[in-house]
Amino acid sequence: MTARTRSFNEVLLSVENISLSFGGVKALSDISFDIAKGEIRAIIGPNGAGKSSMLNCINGFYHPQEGAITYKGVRRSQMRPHEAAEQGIARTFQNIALFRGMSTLDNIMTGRNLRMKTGLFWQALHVGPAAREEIEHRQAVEKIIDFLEIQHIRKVPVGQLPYGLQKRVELGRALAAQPELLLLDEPMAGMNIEEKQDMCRFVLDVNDEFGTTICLIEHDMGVVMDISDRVVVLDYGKKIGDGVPDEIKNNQAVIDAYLGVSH
Amino acid sequence: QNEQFIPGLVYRTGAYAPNGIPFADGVRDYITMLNERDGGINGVKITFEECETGYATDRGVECYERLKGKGPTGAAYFSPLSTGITFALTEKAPGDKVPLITMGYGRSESRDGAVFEWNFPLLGTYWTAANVAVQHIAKEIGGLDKLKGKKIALLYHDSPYGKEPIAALEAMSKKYGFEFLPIPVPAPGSEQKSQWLQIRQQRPDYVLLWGWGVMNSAAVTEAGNVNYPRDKMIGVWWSGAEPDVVPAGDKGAGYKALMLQHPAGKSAVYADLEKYVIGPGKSLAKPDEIGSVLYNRGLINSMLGTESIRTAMAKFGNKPMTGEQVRWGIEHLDLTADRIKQLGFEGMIGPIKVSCSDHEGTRLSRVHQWDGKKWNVISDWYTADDSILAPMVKETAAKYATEKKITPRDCSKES
Amino acid sequence: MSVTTPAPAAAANVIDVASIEVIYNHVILVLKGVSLTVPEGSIVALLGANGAGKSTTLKSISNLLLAERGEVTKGQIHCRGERVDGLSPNDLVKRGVIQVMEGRHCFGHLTVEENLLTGAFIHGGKRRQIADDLEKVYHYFPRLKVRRASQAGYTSGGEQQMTAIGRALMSRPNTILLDEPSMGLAPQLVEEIFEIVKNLNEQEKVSILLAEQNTNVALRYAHYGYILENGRVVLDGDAASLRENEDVKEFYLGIGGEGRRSFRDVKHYRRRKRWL
Amino acid sequence: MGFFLEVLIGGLLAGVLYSLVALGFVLIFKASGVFNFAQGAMVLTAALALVRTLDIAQKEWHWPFWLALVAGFLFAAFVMAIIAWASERLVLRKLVNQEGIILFMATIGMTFFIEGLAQTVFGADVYPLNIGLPKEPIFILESVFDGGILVNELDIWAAVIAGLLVAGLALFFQRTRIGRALRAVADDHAAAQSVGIPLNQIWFIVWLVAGLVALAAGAVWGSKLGVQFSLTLLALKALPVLILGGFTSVPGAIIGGLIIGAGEKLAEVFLGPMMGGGIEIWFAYVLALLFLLVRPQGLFGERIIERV
Amino acid sequence: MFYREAGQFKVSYAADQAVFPIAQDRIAMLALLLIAFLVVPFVASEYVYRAVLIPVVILSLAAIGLNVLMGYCGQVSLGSGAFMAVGAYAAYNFAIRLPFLNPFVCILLGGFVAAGVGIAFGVPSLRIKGFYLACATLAAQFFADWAFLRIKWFTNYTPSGSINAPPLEILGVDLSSPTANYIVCLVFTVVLAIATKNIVRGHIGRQWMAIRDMDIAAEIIGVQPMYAKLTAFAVSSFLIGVAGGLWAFVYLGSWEPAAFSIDRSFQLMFMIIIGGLGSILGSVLGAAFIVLLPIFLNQALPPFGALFGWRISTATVSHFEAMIFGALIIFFLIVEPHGLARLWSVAKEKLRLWPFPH
Ligand SMILES: Nc1ncnc2c1ncn2[C@@H]1O[C@H](COP(=O)(O)OP(=O)(O)OP(=O)(O)O)[C@@H](O)[C@H]1O
Ligand SMILES: Nc1ncnc2c1ncn2[C@@H]1O[C@H](COP(=O)(O)OP(=O)(O)OP(=O)(O)O)[C@@H](O)[C@H]1O
Ligand SMILES: CC(C)C[C@H](N)C(=O)O
Ligand SMILES: [Mg+2]
Ligand SMILES: [Mg+2]
Repeated sequence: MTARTRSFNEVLLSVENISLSFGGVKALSDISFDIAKGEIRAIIGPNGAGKSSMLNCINGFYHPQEGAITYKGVRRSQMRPHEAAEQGIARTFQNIALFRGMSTLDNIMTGRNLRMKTGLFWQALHVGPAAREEIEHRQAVEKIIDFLEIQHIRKVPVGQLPYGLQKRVELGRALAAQPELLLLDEPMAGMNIEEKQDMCRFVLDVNDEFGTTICLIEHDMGVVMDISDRVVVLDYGKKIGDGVPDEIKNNQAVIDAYLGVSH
Repeated sequence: QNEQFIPGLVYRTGAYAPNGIPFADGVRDYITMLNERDGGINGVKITFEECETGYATDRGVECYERLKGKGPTGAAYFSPLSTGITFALTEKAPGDKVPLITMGYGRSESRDGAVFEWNFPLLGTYWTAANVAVQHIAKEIGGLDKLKGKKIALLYHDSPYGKEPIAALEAMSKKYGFEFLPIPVPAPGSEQKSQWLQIRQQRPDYVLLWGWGVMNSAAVTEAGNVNYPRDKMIGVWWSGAEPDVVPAGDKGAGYKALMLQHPAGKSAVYADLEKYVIGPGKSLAKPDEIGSVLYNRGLINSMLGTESIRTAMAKFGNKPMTGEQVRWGIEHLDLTADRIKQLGFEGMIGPIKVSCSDHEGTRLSRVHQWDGKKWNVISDWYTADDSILAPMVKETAAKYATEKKITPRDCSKES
Repeated sequence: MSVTTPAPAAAANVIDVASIEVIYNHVILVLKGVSLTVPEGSIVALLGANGAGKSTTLKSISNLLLAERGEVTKGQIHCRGERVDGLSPNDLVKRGVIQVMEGRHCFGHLTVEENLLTGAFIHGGKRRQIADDLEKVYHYFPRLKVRRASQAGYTSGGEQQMTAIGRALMSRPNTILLDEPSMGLAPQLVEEIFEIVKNLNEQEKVSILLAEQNTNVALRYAHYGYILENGRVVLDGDAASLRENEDVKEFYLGIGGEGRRSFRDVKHYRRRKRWL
Repeated sequence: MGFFLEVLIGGLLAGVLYSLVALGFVLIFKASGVFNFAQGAMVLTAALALVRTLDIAQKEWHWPFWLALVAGFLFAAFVMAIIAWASERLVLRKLVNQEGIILFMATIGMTFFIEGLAQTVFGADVYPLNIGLPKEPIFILESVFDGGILVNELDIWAAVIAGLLVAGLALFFQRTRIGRALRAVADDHAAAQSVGIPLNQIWFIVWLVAGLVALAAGAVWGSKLGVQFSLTLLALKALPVLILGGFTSVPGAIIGGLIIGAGEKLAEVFLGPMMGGGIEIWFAYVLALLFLLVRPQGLFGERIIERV
Repeated sequence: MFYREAGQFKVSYAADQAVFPIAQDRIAMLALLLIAFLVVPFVASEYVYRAVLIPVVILSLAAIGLNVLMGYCGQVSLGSGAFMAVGAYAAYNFAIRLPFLNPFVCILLGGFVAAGVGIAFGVPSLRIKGFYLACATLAAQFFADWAFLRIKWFTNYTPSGSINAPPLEILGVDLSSPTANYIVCLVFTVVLAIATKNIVRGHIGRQWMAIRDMDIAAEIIGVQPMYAKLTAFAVSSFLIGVAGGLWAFVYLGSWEPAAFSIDRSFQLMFMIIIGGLGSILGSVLGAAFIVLLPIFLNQALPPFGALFGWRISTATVSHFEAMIFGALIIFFLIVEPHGLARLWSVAKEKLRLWPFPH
């Protein structure tokens, strides 16, 4: 159970002194950390610690009251979520946010939306550029479908899929965007070991093969400690730990606040 | 098949049903009576079918399309029972060769038979009505010259129907120097609070009411609510029946309306109606409908239609008439006082003679007043002033003709 | 499927499911003859991969299937010897059988506390009892007490999960159908939840049917387990024996021959073990 | 100035009358997430049942007015109970957990059915309704303004009734166990079932209460306009009130009614003549729309939860 | 037994993405079109054309338009009557102000005007959602009702406010016969339906559906809500506008604003919900159902009543019609909340499994 030690030097994204509160609730207070290009970064913490809120800040859905986020060297203030997507940030959601009425294939195709450019006119004719574009992207998507082993549910409306498969489709949708930074919010919740193993494999492969930087929230410590390069620990809005898995495992504050027992 | 088909466009449901039902029953009962008593017209049995339009133009068109080809010779004529539907059908009737009898409604300029070959606004148009109403006001205040400086409001159903009199009223306001104030009421007209607040502020000397269905009773009620004197209100003949005042309760007393010649009550024809239709339970009408204003009007509508067919048969033979033949029949309809008496309609309508150049046939009207219980006739006959109306008709009809590329018939050549 | 005549339901079993078949939307056959029993006072775990039909089984017991256009077309369900597959969900709750649905399903516009109080709906006006129960739930989940006045729709995933479980406890059930209680909960909370379950089971004699992916924990606390695959029960036995079963070890507990393997080291996709 | 006040007061009172109809919508929406299009038809049916019983009891059975009145209200309430029972049993129960739009459509189906049935049974005529509410116009402040300010006594009574209903219902929703359960049902049918809330009973109760509110609205509006078909169209007048106040807020229905009523009447009377008249209906909607742009959930509606 | 895709392998993504991937479906659809274009004209009577075929064809187009907005993009609209009116009145104004234009060109131009107006009225949808939006769209409906009644310029100052369509012709060929009317409408509807189908299965269609299913998530994965919603409003209003033009020019010939009243908006909404939200085929089925049902009831009830010796007046027929209509709506929703189109596909699914039940 040793984490591999890799070294990263280029910072892809850095979060500086972010504070976010909702009415009286302080979801995040003065959080700073960075994500290096190519690493797998985990965020852990007890329920309600502000992990999901952190991801929401990164991709522009929440606007922190204080602090700033620098992504690819650009400091940015307020931005709309779709702008984040345009800059190469894709994500999955804790409460599955698939498009329930659409098939698996269409859901994943939607992930490639940003890369599809033909206008209404060609779309209406569905010949020439529109058809070519559609086929081209379909090929890319089929690769992802193969990769995630979900061929058999290609045409099934996702609303009918069991929970675990929905999570997988969601990952597929995020991958389809070929993001530089992939944010995963509890991708393995509701899966059994076997499925988690598969999921880990996918995550690692994405990271290795495409060099995608990954930021991951997960409550299964086995998973987190095994596959992540560095871990941030949040506790009710505050950062209580940041480091490689081995450090975290033995950090007393983290054990008290979150792990309960040492893993 | 020796059958003459007559369609009936009716509305027995919806916001206009209170007025639509008695009319439809009258139409139907007269025809039933002819069938029961005479076996139809000159031995040709009449088949009759209703179609519900709900006073909606598109459903009216649908009904027209559905029924126009029915029966061995197609529909004899249509009575659209709505000015809006009349407008739509005016475009279609010439192609299908079906005449439209729009008794007391429809396009006012369609009285010009040279251009509107297929339209017959028998007994009166809204321009006629507007003119008569102004004449009556003048009489009440002591002469046409007294109209100057007076203010007359028109509270109208916001549809082709309600707009129809505006042109005539504008013309008269110019001529007589009264101020004309049109106030639209959106369909169906059950809510008129703001309109009546406006009336209360503007204080017109008279309010003309061009409403239909629930709009009429609502108007009378609201007038009561703002204390507008009911006897300064004059309704068109479609706003002067029992359903228009009864729901207003005692607030309706004093309200006046034009008559399409006929009053409420029972004329001689009721004897046969009782005997052949109502007695044997063949009527759909409720007891209190019988003899009411709109029921009578329905009877007259059917009477004029069937008499036209009879006229046509006199020329073309006793067999089912085609639309074209019926059209000829209407255009040559000539009911003398004697004939009307014979038909049992004495006191209901006066003589009427239709011709190519005059598809209206007569321009007479009276005024009646609701006393809280019943309608009482309170005026003599007025004849519409053709010196105002005729040029308007001519001009508007000519405009329509050029627009539609119609070459008007030469009426002097028609026999 | 051959229709097996159901054994007369033993009264000692709280829940008795006899070869049920479930169809969604009139065409999708999901359960193909599942039978299981939950003896009075026991904890029974329902294990299986995604899509095996665990949630469907629970929903057919609690009769929540109808709301998803699913239908039990064959088989019978008994609760304490009484046939229940025609009852409405609230009848079952009145009989003390309550389900905690998968995916939280909190009432988003209600506050956390109001959510909890809806759980006590069947207890009507017993104010004292409800106040006590509320305290108990807050005692189990202190985090909820902190967030009691926030709209549930805006609480975190884990907080919602706690709310959903707490809400069910408020009805004072004698049987709980728990669908993936550990999902989205922090590790120490997972342990706590199961401690609570154990507690309820031992002290208040509550019977529990539990669908769970976290096989490890589930088999530690359960007395008996069923493994479901593709709409059929493929293996059942008491928890201890299941824990020792080689296949279960490998595929559900992640312990290969040589102990727990790192997630990073699972190198290639393996053909899965399938019992069918 | 006098006239302005008169229009304003008239508008406010008219608005309260719309609230009475809007209230029925709010109840059902708040309690089950169903946008009940049939509310207008229920108003009509209640009024028809009331007026017919009243007429028959007085004219044919020669009962005294007050007895007939009681009988009329009882019978109308009974009819509303039947409608509530039937909608639960035959419609809602079968559509548990469906999307809002589907339920909405189903209530449109119910509208047709109820309208057809009511007119078959009670006829399509206009029936004047007199339940003893005073109808005479009164003029206030005659000393201050020339001609005084016209208000209608009936409107004032209606406003009182509406106010009482709103107060009662608002308390009911916020304070009671049933109220809480109703809001839970509106959020998530399946979850509500799972915690033992008896959807069937809840729906019956809510529809019954909405039916009784419809009866109140029908009695007032029927006294005003006479009982006839176009009462169903009141639904369309109530919608802007509803969206402005928020679908889920009982007090919102009243405030919305006041704003819409005053706004549309003032607009019609003062702007209307310049624009050719007839602007009040769209003005009401545009007014509501403007408010929505600022608060998308209406003035008092529950915040729309936007989360991922 | 015969409805199987066994043996039909797709070797390219293009084939897999075809509108009807199963050969039997393809053939059936082709046959249907052939019948519609080549057989119907020889068998239909004038009555059938006017009362059934032409309205069904035109309203199908309008329903498809509304379905784009409501079924695909999830924006509930009760203002479709208004957009039909805009299409109709715009076409009319093009026709009278630019008399050299062919009426059908005017209808298309009317569609574009409707699209523009649609975009304008679509802007609030960026902020307002669900039933709030639905009610807000009524603002468009009532405003249009009012504007076309009141602003004289739109009706070329006709005193009654009722206006007439120009005669229909193309290159001097008169198209006023019912058969020609029908064919023209059919061409419009089929061509636009195919175009719409193409759009909804492409990336723009997916953006719409994404917005419909979960707008926040859609935005986060990079769908621009403004673009998606406004294109949906534009396309939808265009289709509805063209349908409005056809309705006015071809079906009514002469009309007033009431022809596009709120009742029409509701009628269109019934069509797509009964037919199936998010389905082109459903729009057509829905339109056929809603148009045919009243006609059918109207014809069938009196003879049916006669069987039992009741005399059914038109009033009763109308009331019964309303009741049965309402009951059937509810019935179909209960059987299949997702509409006739879904019912149809479930039936096909069963057919595929036949003779096995599952
Ligand atoms: N939009 C919001 N409005 C109000 N409060 C919010 C909102 N979003 C989050 N919160 C609150 O902020 C806190 C942090 O929430 P967040 O969802 O980030 O937790 P989390 O770390 O993801 O927890 P979990 O592991 O349970 O998912 C919670 O207490 C939550 O209730
Ligand atoms: N509403 C539905 N309509 C159609 N099919 C459904 C529906 N709900 C579930 N299914 C199907 O039923 C099967 C079993 O689903 P179920 O949710 O019971 O699985 P599960 O064992 O709970 O899985 P998970 O661990 O992922 O929750 C799946 O194949 C799923 O696709
Ligand atoms: C019965 C009617 C013809 C009157 C009607 N209001 C009209 O349109 O003229
Ligand atoms: Mg979270
Ligand atoms: Mg499950």
